[in-house]
Amino acid sequence: MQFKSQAVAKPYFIAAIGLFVGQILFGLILGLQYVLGDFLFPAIPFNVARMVHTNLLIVWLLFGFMGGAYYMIPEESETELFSPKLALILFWTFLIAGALTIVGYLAVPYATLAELTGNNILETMGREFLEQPLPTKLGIVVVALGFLFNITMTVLKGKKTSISIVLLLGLWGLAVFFLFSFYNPVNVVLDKFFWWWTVHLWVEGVWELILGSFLAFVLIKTTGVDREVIEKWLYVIVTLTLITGIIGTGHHYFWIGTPEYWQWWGSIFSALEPIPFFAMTVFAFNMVNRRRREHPNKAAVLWALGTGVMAFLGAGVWGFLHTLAPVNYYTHGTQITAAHGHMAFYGAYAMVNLMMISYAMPILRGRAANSNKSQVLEMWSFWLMTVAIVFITLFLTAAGILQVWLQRVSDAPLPFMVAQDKIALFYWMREWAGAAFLIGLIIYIASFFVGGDEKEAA
Amino acid sequence: MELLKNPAHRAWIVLMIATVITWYLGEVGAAGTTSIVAMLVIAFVKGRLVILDFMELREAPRMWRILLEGWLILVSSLILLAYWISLK
Amino acid sequence: MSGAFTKSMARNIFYGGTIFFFLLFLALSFDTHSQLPKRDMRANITPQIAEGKKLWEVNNCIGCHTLMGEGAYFAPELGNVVVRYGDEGVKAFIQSRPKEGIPGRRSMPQFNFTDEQLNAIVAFLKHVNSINDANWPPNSQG
Amino acid sequence: MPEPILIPSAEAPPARRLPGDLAIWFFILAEMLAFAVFFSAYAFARASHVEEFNLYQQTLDRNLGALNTFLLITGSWFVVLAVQAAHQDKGPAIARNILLGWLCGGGFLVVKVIEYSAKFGAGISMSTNTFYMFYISLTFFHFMHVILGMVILTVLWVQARKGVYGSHDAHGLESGAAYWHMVDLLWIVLFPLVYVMR
Repeated sequence: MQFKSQAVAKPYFIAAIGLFVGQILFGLILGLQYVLGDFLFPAIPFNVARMVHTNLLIVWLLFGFMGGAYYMIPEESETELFSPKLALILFWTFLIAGALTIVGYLAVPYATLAELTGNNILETMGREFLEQPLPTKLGIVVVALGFLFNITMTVLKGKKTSISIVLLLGLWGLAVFFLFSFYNPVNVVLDKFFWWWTVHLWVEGVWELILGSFLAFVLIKTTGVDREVIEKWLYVIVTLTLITGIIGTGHHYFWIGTPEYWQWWGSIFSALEPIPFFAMTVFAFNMVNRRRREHPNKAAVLWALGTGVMAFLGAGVWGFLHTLAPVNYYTHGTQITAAHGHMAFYGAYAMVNLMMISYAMPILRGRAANSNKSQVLEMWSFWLMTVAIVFITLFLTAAGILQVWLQRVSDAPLPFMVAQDKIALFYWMREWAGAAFLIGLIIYIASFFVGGDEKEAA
Repeated sequence: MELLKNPAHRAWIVLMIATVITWYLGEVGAAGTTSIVAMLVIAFVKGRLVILDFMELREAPRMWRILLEGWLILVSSLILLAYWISLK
Repeated sequence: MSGAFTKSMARNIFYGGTIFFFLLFLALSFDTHSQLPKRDMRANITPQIAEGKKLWEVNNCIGCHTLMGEGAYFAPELGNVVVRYGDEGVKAFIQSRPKEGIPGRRSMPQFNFTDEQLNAIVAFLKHVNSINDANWPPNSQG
Repeated sequence: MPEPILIPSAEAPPARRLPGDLAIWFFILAEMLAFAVFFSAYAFARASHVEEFNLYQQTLDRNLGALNTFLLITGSWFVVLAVQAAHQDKGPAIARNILLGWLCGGGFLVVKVIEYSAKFGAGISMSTNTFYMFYISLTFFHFMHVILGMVILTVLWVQARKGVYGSHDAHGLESGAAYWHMVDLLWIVLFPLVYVMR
């Protein structure tokens, strides 16, 4: 660790992993509810479990992003963090607010929660991924602003590298586009139109800047390739991301009441969205092949390569499969979307966070890399989780194709639930793949506690 | 003809004449296979002149020349294919 | 591959390209907003429909269902449910959900809505069904 | 290994060189790819709406379209002359030719605005029908590229006036010029496709 204040990243990483475990447990509950409909009903209905699953995902990714930024920015700026104390205060604020929100979801009916938390003052709840009560949403804004202030001040007083600038743009964009979650007009078309300004412009826009910046940072550290080379490729990749991704928002504007020209604009630009992901994969492999040093942390390099490949498959290939309007007409709102969502989120954002944690955690614990034994275990967890997510995706894709066939394309379309019963086998297989994922995650956590004292700090 | 030694001047003159031809074909209401092929050929020649003499890729690494000229061939063929389908 | 490749040029293109495409996106969004009144039936929105949308939200219906294809994929699409079951059918379905669920089946909670609330929900769903969403879904099963 | 048989030349041939910055060429390729998809989408959409496309294509003003082709080609030509002037260190000619290129772009915009105001004045929008959707989308997307090209030319002009470019360094000038030629190239395909071919 080059700077003392980088240590504030540690609690963020630990919290991220903890919440990740929660996310997966609720994922397994959801998977079971798909096949055993009354599982845990009425104590935890599907909608509640799903809300917990998706919200935990978002929150742990945000913890990961913040931790990664706190770790990376001092090193990039070559100066101590502006205020480590603020970082710790915000950590506890965010963790407690997050925990209270989850408890709220689980303890009282959603309508009661809305009533209790002042949804009547400003109605923002009850929209997918933005289910958080008003106080939580405001809390997110406060935490985000505090965090951005801290990070920005650090960059301003230190060196301004391209990697930090791209990261800052990504994080500021994240905060700015979250503001659209406060806009909820009565007109449902407008509501959906701007809802995507948060959701799409996050995951297919500014988050990719954060992803690119983290990846570039870890590649510089582990491969020793010239910063100049890595940074200019970073710029090329994020340019490709934004010129395809911004108009690519149009692929959500096919069937929600927006004009039909979006079917063309959205199809054309989102069809190009795999290109930046492909470029990122080529970039990662290229840099590793041109490495000038053998970094002892092999696991981090594996995650770096893995995130490139899996983001390309999940976001790029699986996204492209159903992004063209004539295809999407039939696949919109089916398990195909779920399949894409799982692999894309894991491949792009879960893995890039795990990469950052894998690189930074050993250093935060006073060593350049974990012991060989620990790294072997971590790599096992990498393969287990990654293969599991591939199978989850394949099974959901199979379920989705059948669903589309039975319920949408067929001459005598079946009712939703009849079609669901016919594809239950695939949901069972998905659940088993999910269990394998959990085992992978347990092994991942175990790798933190296995013989860590063999290598000295660099 | 000192002026014509500069490839840019030559390209400009050819581009101008080619544009007039395309415009004229439109004015006389040319339609159908022959005129479609003619206009695509004209567009191809024009595009190639821009790539080679304006963008100055004639002496550039082959890969870039192939990429840009390939783009022109690809686009022309796709358009031709679509028009051919529409004529059937 | 020859040719110079500088970071400052890559950076300038990043900024220029991003601003350019964002402006283009804003221009398209602006056009969309001028077209929307013809498609989203905003003139027909009554307080009852607004109440229905609120009920839709505070009961987190989107946590199981889809609406115009967006939401969770656990339960049927509701953007066209009034076509499938009719107004009364929808109300009867919501009212008749058993409190403890149906053994072994996916179950919808019993929300204990008043008649007034049920009417508001149906009004909202009918409004959504009236939106011009390019003929989606492909058939009445959603 | 046998020596390759080469015709000996008096001097080594000049090394193959890509004008401008590699980064701008990536950007140009990405943009051209987007246009390629757009052009093909137009052509294939037309295949299923032939009569509609042929009918409404007649409402477009080919004269203004051809005039705009002249303007863009000439604008491109001026910028080539600016680059040549830089390589020959003819200082004042660089900025002058960039300015002339810029004016051609300005002329293009004026003509386009005249054309658009006639169309929009008649109540035509992207939602009118598929043909107009493509006509407006394609030409407007291109229109914005002309504006971006002119912004780039403005920067080049300012730099040229400061005397930045010459035989020692024409890197930035060449990069901007390449982008401006791309705008021209795209219009060369767009004009026959949307205005004339039927």
